[in-house]
This record gives sequence, structure tokens and C-alpha cells, in this order.
Amino acid sequence: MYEFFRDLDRRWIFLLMFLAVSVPILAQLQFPEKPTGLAESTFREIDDLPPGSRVLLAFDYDPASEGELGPMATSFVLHCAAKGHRMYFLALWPVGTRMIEQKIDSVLRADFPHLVYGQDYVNLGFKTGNEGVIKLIVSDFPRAFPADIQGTPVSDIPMMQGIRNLLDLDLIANVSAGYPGTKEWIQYAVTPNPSDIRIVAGCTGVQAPLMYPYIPSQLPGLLAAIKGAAEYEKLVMDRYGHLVHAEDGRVSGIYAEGRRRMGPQLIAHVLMVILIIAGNVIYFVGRRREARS
Amino acid sequence: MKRETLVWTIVFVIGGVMLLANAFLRGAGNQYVRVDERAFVNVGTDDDPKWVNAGSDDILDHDAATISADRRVSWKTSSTVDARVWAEAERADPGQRTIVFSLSRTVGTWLAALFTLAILSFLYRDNPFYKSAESIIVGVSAAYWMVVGFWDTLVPILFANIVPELVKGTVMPGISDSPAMDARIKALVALVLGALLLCRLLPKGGWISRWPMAFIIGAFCGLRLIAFLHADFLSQISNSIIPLWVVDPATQTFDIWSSLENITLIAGVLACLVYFFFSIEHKGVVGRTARVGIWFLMITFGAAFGYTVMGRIALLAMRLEFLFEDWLWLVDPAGRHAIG
Amino acid sequence: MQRTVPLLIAIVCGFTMIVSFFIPAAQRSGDDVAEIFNILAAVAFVLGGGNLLKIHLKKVSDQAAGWGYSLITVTAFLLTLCVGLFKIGANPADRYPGHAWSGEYSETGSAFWWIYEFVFKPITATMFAMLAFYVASAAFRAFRAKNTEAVLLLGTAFIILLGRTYAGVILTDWLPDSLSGLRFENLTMTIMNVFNTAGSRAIMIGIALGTASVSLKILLGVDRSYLGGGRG
Amino acid sequence: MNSPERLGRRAAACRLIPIVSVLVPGLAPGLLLVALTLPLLALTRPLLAAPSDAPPAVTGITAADRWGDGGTAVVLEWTVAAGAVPEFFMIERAMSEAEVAGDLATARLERRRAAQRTAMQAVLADRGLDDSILARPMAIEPGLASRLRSVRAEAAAGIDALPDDAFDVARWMFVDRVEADAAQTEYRFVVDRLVRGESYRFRVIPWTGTAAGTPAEAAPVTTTLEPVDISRLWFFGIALVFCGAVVAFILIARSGRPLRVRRIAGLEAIDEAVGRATEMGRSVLFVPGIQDMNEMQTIAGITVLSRVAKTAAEYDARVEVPTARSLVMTTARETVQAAFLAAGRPDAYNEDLIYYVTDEQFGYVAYLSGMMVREKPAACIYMGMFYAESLILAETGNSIGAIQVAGTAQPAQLPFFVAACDYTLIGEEFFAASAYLSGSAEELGSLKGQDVGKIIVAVVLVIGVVLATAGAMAGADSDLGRTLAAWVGFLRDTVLA
Repeated sequence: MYEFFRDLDRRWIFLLMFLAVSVPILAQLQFPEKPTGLAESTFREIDDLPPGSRVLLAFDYDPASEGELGPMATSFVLHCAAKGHRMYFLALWPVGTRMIEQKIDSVLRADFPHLVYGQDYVNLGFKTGNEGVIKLIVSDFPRAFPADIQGTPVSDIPMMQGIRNLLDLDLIANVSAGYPGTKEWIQYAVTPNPSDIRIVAGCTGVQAPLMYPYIPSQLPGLLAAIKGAAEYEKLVMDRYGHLVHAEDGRVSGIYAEGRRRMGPQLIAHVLMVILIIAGNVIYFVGRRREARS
Repeated sequence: MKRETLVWTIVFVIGGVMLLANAFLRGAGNQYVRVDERAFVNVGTDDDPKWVNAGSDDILDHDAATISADRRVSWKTSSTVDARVWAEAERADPGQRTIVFSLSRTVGTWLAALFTLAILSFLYRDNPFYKSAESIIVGVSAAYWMVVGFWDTLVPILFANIVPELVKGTVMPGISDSPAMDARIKALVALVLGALLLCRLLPKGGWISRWPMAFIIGAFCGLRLIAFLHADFLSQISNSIIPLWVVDPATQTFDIWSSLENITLIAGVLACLVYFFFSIEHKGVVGRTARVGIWFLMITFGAAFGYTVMGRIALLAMRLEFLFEDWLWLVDPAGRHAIG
Repeated sequence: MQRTVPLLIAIVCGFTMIVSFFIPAAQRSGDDVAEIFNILAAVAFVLGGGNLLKIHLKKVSDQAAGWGYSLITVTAFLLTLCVGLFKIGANPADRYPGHAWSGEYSETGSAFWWIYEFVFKPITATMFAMLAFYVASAAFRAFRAKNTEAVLLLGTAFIILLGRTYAGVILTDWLPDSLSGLRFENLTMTIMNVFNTAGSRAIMIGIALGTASVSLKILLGVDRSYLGGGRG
Repeated sequence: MNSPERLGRRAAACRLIPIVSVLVPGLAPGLLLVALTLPLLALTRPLLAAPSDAPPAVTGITAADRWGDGGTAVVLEWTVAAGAVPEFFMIERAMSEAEVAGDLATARLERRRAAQRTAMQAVLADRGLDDSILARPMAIEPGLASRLRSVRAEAAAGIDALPDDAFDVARWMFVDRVEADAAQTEYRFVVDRLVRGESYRFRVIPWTGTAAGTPAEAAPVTTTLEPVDISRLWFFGIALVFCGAVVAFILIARSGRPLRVRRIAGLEAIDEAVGRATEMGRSVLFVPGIQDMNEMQTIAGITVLSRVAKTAAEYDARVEVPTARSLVMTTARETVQAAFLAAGRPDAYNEDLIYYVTDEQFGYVAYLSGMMVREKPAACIYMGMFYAESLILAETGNSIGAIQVAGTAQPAQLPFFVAACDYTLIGEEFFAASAYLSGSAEELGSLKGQDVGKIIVAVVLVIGVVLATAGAMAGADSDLGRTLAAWVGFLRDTVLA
């Protein structure tokens, strides 16, 4: 028995890992999520705003990180729509516009058909210039975005009336996969105006460690990787899930994407932990046997 | 050995039959595309063409009836759509031609799935499927980066500055035919160095290829020396200049936790630096400090390991989702294939 | 001659780059050198690709062991090269419909795109995904509490791994608020902000010094091994 | 306000009606009203924006080229009257003729397109058609097409006839926003990222709440180029001290004085690994990372290869070097050939063992994994820049039971090498490896120079931290606290900038 585990063929471990990831996908396993502090504070930042507040949704990511960030973006949009906030979409990444359109299609047009473009949400599209754009909209929004993605001047868009600069918006919700992203929003928008601009963000696992220094004073809410996405998704769906149920009670799969992707993640992490423990048990048993002999 | 071969053959035959049945009975793995036509009309002369998009308002400024067919150009583009979209279009208008089945992309999806399986099979042991996939990727990727280097570097930076007329007339109609002087000089220098580099192929005089290598290594040594000292060295020191006595700005009282954190941070940086010290053997006080330094490094490594694991599992999950969702249609959580 | 001239070239180029950093008029020279390097690297594909062909064709002609795989490599290489260099299946750019060659070589729908999408991407992505298996096997095999260093390494990884799942939340959620610093999520934060920052800072300072020192040795001609000579 | 501008605004008002009604058919009437009033609001905006509480204009504004740079920055200075300090200032730059002309051309084109669309929609509406047929313009019947052609020409001519000032094109471009402080009356701001040798005009507008004061414009200023970048002088000094220390120790070593350095465990392992490979009759695999020759880690890896190859030549072991870059292959061949020559075994050198695989990271890894499993090298040495492939290589190497020594300065990959290899050279140790392996006194001298660098870090760090701590203990409001904070600021922003 001990010998078997000591000389364990690593292919058994590979098989376990394969099962740990594939079974939850095939079974569409979902686990309960117990949202942690950061996801809750992200939720509260958006939820505590009075209905009709203005929320800037900055989608700075691309299809490569869609796996981790897509569910966050979906939940942000759903949450804002459910609360009746006005949504201002923009992107500092060129392909960000595609991500915006995708979420507008799959969430707003599909489940909130009563929302009106130009009144409840507007897609301002992509603007080149990285942090320069952020600096500019902090003081002069219409100069950076004189028109929306279809070229309609902002003066003709009802919900853009009275938007002089970023300080006129109530919250920034940023989904970020790198540069430019959350770090730049914090450095150039929040840091100079700590009392006027608030931001919550969702970012990839690789990015997350770099964001911790900003919590909580500059960054009150952070969703880190797929785990953060799943927790926030749960909070939003628990409170507002009834709004997106179809007549037959079915819910579109996109609203469970985060928790679904967390299934393989959780099992695989637990497997990793078990493997570390098992490895050490074998090591110590082996040491004791050696000592005895 | 014979017996093993037989077992594997049976496994593959049964698996293959099931895959084909899944494909033909359920349409699993089928790919559909939306076809769009792009058409342009030359409203200028043959020598000085002026092209107008036949799908835009601008074409209305010209009398289309008078433009002969040989002055029109058109081609089709296609973009992948979900099977559900195709099914809906078919239901609305049977036999429609805008959203159609794509054989090349369906074959591609199958090929991609088989390659995925071939690579994964290496985990069991080395085998002909893995070897084939490996041979293919070595050939394809070497050529891929050569093509990228040709079209993205050689053509726009080298050729466009050395033979601008030729490049403008063929592949990059948008460039200027009189490039800036400094761009030309740069391109010429690169051309000469490149030619020297290729001297390696000559039977004699291969040593001359050391010149361009010396240029590269020398120049980058200079650049990196400055860049690392300027960016990493100075900025890391600058970021570490923090007070060990932290006062909470809100309450104006001593903040013991933040102070402890800062003290640990500075002590950690200094201890790690002692570990990297080469002049003194790691004994006595220095040895003990270096030991603390190594502890900090180990915690750093543990943290990086833990954080990276999460992303790696997500990568595997994405690959398996491709197999189960896009290829086999075993699961359909987002309702992409649902027909009916 | 064979060794002195290149050494002089390296020294002159290196010191020119250093000096130009302090002279505003020359501060862009680093970008120029980078551009020239890119061109040289692209030219060098001739050497690399030629070598690849030479090795595999030799195997094929010798009928050496596994020559069939070499044949596959050569075929895949030449096919991709032709498809990409001749822009097969790529349409002209919308702005220049009259120039058949003006299109993007990797345009969606072109043959080169097809190879990228259905051959290159799945194989490289799966190779990348293999890491999930290897981290598991490394965790089982290498994370053993042999000494203090190993305990710290695996302990930190353990906390972070657990803290990133539901399991971690359950394990420490009962802690009262006065001990909230010990909850996995807060522990993670302290590890990242204090220990990880200290460790990475020292590593980065060390790397900067090491890089500068190696550069200097080369520019002073102390280390000439890159020229295939000098002391060794 | 002149009449053409009114005309322009009215044209804009006409244009937006169809757009809005397309968007929200149900709400069209209400929105129409909004849409019609918006341009009016826009017209009255200048009137609303200058209420009586607008802050007074700034005085004494000057713009000067910043000395000691590449002609990329201008220093603006201005003052405000005490007691009338606004909330913040907006800095603006006058746009150049070319910029204005470009914007104007774009605006004209857009306006023309919109006017033509509107005119066409009117024609179509008369015939009871909607504008969906415009999606396929080539299919429109000739009679209608010719009618559309004529209204398009009319509309275009109408827009072309408008003078330039009918277009609302900005003449000033936003640069930055400067927060004001009630206790401060003199302000200084550096406008960066300008073009050398250009003439610039700047203006400063004070703002309080939503009210803007009158802009104050500075005299035009031309950016000039200076021979030396003075902002980098401190850095020059620090670099000089460090490089001087390295050079000094190399000279000391040359003079023959013995230098002592500590041992590094991983390095002895390299010779051992090559020896073991020889005994077992198997090869040594050397991987110089996946980056090109412009990366210092690759160069450092090649210098280690040079020693490995020499040892291998002496032991008569086989060293295989697959590379991911063509230039690395070229350089590695030179290096190994020379090493065999130096070891007195030029005949044993085989060029074909150093070969190019592919530039693609995972293609290279796929090849290496397969090759390692098939050829089972006895020792695997990884020295250079690595990314995600580090663990794939190290785990595969482990599975075939090879001795593995790794060295990299890529912090993110160190954990994987540390976990899976027998020995790992961490960061700076990796760069020191070639000096150790060569055993030459000169190269060991350079390591002493690096230690001087570490002493500089420690000294500066301790001084800075002591100053910052003393400042914090003295309190930010005390004079001492302020002075110390200023010193820390000088250290961080000027000396270490």
C-alpha cells in the first residue's frame, strides 16, 4: 500500500486531474458560493446607489480572457439593469467594443427589452489613447467621446445631457485584463479625485495581486478571477434572478457561467490540496519507517 | 503486444463509430457561417481608378447602369454563427442562402478536436498521434512566424523603405512612395547587417556574420544596462522608502498593524539582499539573516505558485469545454446549439 | 581581425547607447536599434528555416528512424509558408479593391487563418493546458515539508489555493471579527502585500544589478564567450 | 452669434430627428421634443456658463520652454489673487492649423453624409418607401436612382457652400486639470509630451463648481532641444558609482590580489551533471530560454553554455542545444565551437546538435517534451528567459529521471523551477553563474562590484526610511515633519526619479 503510493505513477494524478475538470463540466456541476467580503462590497457599491444612478461600464478585455471576465461583465450589466441604473459603456481596448455589444445583446436586448438605447444605456465605443482617455474624461467627457459608437453626437443622446466630466457619474465598474485597465483607472481617475469618483473592478487572477494595495481606500470592490465572478454572480442572481427567468422558469445559461466555471475550479483546487497533503503523509510515513529500520 | 494492439484497435473503432454517429445523427460539430458580399465599382479610369463601395450611399452619385461588368470587383466574406441561429433562419425561410453550413470550418473543428486529443494522449505516454501533432506544429509554427516576420516586419519596415514603388504598387497601396530619410537609412543599415548575417551560408567567410551579432549584443547590452538600472533598480528603492511609524490619517492615531507590515517589508527586502550578497560566506549573523531572506523568497514563490494554479486550471477547462461543447455537443449551457 | 573587429563593434555600439540615454537629441536611438533588430531577426528566419529543412530532409533521405515524422514537418512547413506568403484565400483590403494583394494575410476565412485557427491554436492551447496536469504532479511530488523553507513554500501555496475556493471560506468564516486578519482572504492580502512585495523587490533589484554587471563585462571585453572566444 | 453658425446648428437639429425616431419608435414624439430643445440648450450654453460667481481670470501667466530636455515640455506659471482662488484650473493648448484643418474636413464630410441621407429619406418617404432599400443601392431602379443622385448632389453642394466657421470645430485642446489650493496663489504646471521645435500657445481657465472664468492666454512658446538631459544627472551619478565599482574590482582582480566569494550550490551540480551524463553514455540537454539575443538572460545563458560545452568537450559528452530563435542558434554554434576548440577537441564539435526548432513557445515545448521522453538525456540544464513552459520542461525532465539545473531571472517562473528541479539559480545568482563557472579572477571581481550596488541600495533605503519614519513621528503638521517630508520627496522624486 505504502509502496504503491510512494512509487505512484504520475499518470494516476493526471487521470484524477482530468476527471476533476471534466466531470464538473459534463455534469454542469455548480457549488454553493459563499460570497466573501470583496464580492459583497462590490455588490453593495452598485446596489446602494439609488435607482437611475449613472454607472460607467468600462470593458477593457479581449476574447482571450473572456473565460474569467465574461461572467463578471454579464453580472455587472444585469445588476445595473435590474437596479434601473443608467449604463455608459466604453472600452479602452479595441476589441472591448465587441465585448460590449455581446453583453448588450445577450443581457439587455434579450432580458430587458423595455430599456431604451440613449435613455437607459449608451455604447460610447472604443477610444484610442489608453490612460490619456481616462485623464481627459475626468475633466471633459464630451471631448473624449463626442459621439457614440454609431456616430450620434452626445448632444443628441438624452442620457448624456449634463455629463460634463467623470465626476458627474456615480460609479465606475471596470472589467480589466491588463493595460490599460483597473490600475490606470485608479491612478488617473480615482487617485486625483478620491472623494468624487468611486470604482469597482473585476480582473484576471494574474492581475489581482497587483490590485490589492489599492483596497479598500481607492478600490472598494474587487472581483478576482473566476472565483470573484462566481461570488458576485451569486449575489446578483439571488437578489435579481427572478427578473431574467423565462415564462417556463428557465434561466439563460449565461447567468450561471461564473458558478459553472467555478465547478471544475473548485474540484481541481481541492484535488491539489489533497495531493499536497497526501504527498506529505507519504513523506512522513516513509521517514518514520526509515528511522525504525 | 499483439493483444494490446487488438484492444486499442477495438477501442478506436468503437470510439470512431460513436463519434460519427454523434456527428451524423445529431449534427454535432457542424459549423455555420453568415455570408456577406463585398462589391466595389471603379468609377474612375483604368489608369487612375477610383473605387466606390457598391453597398454604400456613395454609389448613388454614379450611374450604375453605365458601368461595365469588368469594372466591378466582388468577393464573399463569412463569419461563424451558432447552430441555433442557422436553425432559426431555416425555420423562418427554408432554403435561405445567407446562413449556410460550412464544410471547411466543420472539418477544421474536427481536426482541432483530434489535435487536442493527440496532445493530451502524451500524458499517457509518447505515441504516434502525439508525434504527428508535434511534427505538424513544429513545421506549421516555424512557417507561421516566418510569414508574420515577412508581412509585419520585412515588408513594411525594410522593403517599403528600400523599394517603395514596388511595395506601394502591390501589397501596401496606402504608403508614401518617398519615405523619410532616417527611415531609409535605418532600412539600409538593417539590409547591410542582414546581408552580413547571411554570409554564414557561404562556405567561407562565415565569421563575418559575427559583426551583426556583435552590433546586436553590444547595443542591447548598453540599452539594458541603462534600462534596468534606471527602471527596476531606482524605482524599487524609491517604492521602498516608507515610514516604519504609520499614523492613521482618519483618526490621527498610531496604526500598529500598518507599522508592523512596513517594518516586515523593509526587513524582508534587506534580508533578501543579504542572501544575494556574494562577498561573504553564509555563516554566523550573515548566514542567519540570509536564511530569513530565503524564507521571504520561499513565501513569495509559494504565493506565485498558488495564484498561477488557478489560471492553469481555467486553461484546461476551456480546452475541455471546446471538446464537450463545440465539438461533441454533449453539453449546451449557453443554448448555442439548442434547435427548437 | 576575426575577433577584434566584432569586439570593437560591440563596445562602440554599447557605449553609444549608454551615452545617448543622457542626450535628448539621441534618446530615440534605442527604438531604432530595436527596429533594426526586428529586421535582423526576420532575416535570420532564413537561417533557422533553412536549418530546419536541412535537418529534416536529411533524415528523410537517410531514411533515419522516424523519417516519416520529418516528412510531415517538412510538408507542414512548406505548405504553411506558401499559403501565408502568397496570401491564399485572402481578399483585397476594402480601401483598395483594385489591388488583389492589398488584403490582410491572416484575414478571417483565408487559408492562413484556417491553419492558425484549426491547427496552430488548438495544439498550442492544449500544450499550454497540459500545465494543469503538471502543477498537480509537481504539488504531489515536490511540496514536501522537508525543512523550514519547504514548509513556508507549501504553506503559502496551501493558504492561497484554499483561500481561492469555497472550501477556504467555510474553513475560516467562523473566526470572530477581532481575528478577521486570520481569515484566508485577509491572510492572502497580507502575504501578497508584505512578504510577496519584499521578496519580489529584492529579486528585481538583484536582477537589475546582475543585468548591468553582465552588460558591463561584455562591454569591457571581459566576457567574450558570445563571440565564441576570449577566455573560456 | 453669426447667422451661418445658426444655420449649422439647425442642420444638426434636422439630422438627429430620424436617428432618434429610428431608435425609439414608441417614444418618438416625446423624444422629438427633447431633441428639438437640445440644440436650443446648446445655443444658450455660453450664456449659462458665465454666471456672476465665475472666478476671476488668472494673472501673470507665462509659458517657457523647460530647460535641459529634448524640447518636449513647457513650464506654465500663473498667479491668482488671494481670496479669489478657484476650485481648479483647466489647461488648454491652441490647436495647430493642420489639426484644425483635419477636424474641419472630417466635420464637413460627416455633415455632408448626413445631409445626403436626410435628403434621400425625404425622396423615399414621398414614394412611400423606407430607407431599407438603401442597403442594396445597386438594385434601386434607374428612375429613382437618378432622382436620388440629383438630391444628393444638391445636399452636398449646400454643405460645401458653408463657410468654415459654420462648423463647430474646437480650436483649443484640453491638456490637463490642476487642482487649486485656497492657501496657494502661485501655480506652476509642466506640459509634457510636446514636439520639439514647434510653437505652442496655452491658456488657463479657472473653474469653480460649474462656472468657468475668462481664459488667460500665455505668449507663444517654442520648444527647444538642449544637449544634455539634466533630469537624468542624478541617475548618471548613481550609474557611474555602480559601474565604477565593477570596473575597480575587475582592475583589483587583474592586479593579482585574491578575491573571495561564497559558494553557490547549483553551480557545482552543473559539472556533476555533465560528468554523470558521460558515465551513463547519454546526452546533456541545454535550453537557452525562449527569447532572442536582445534579451540579457539569453546572453547570460549562452555564457553558461560556453562553460558547459567546454566541460562536455573535456569529458567527451554530447551536448544538444535546440533553440527557439535563429539568432540564438547562430550564436550558440559560435560559442560551442570555440569552447571545443579551447578544450582541444575541435574534431568532436558537431554543428547539427545545435539547431533551430520553431519560434512558437508551445511548438518548441511540444518538440522538447517529445524529444526528452524519446532520447532521455541524463542532465537537463535550463538557463535563460522562461515563461509558462518552465514547469512542462521541468516535470517532463523529472519523469525521465534527469538531473536538472535551472537558472532564470523571470520571477514568475522561479517557483516552478524551485519546486521541480534539483538546483535553481535565483535571479542574480543566474547572472553570477558564468563568472563562477569561468573561475577567472576578473569575472569574480565583477561580483564584488554587484555587492557594492547592494550596499548602495541598503544605505539609501535606510536613510530614506529613517527620514520618512522621523517625519511621520514628528507629525505632518509640525515644521520638522514638513521639512523631513520635503527631504523624502527630494530623495524619491529627484534623486531616484
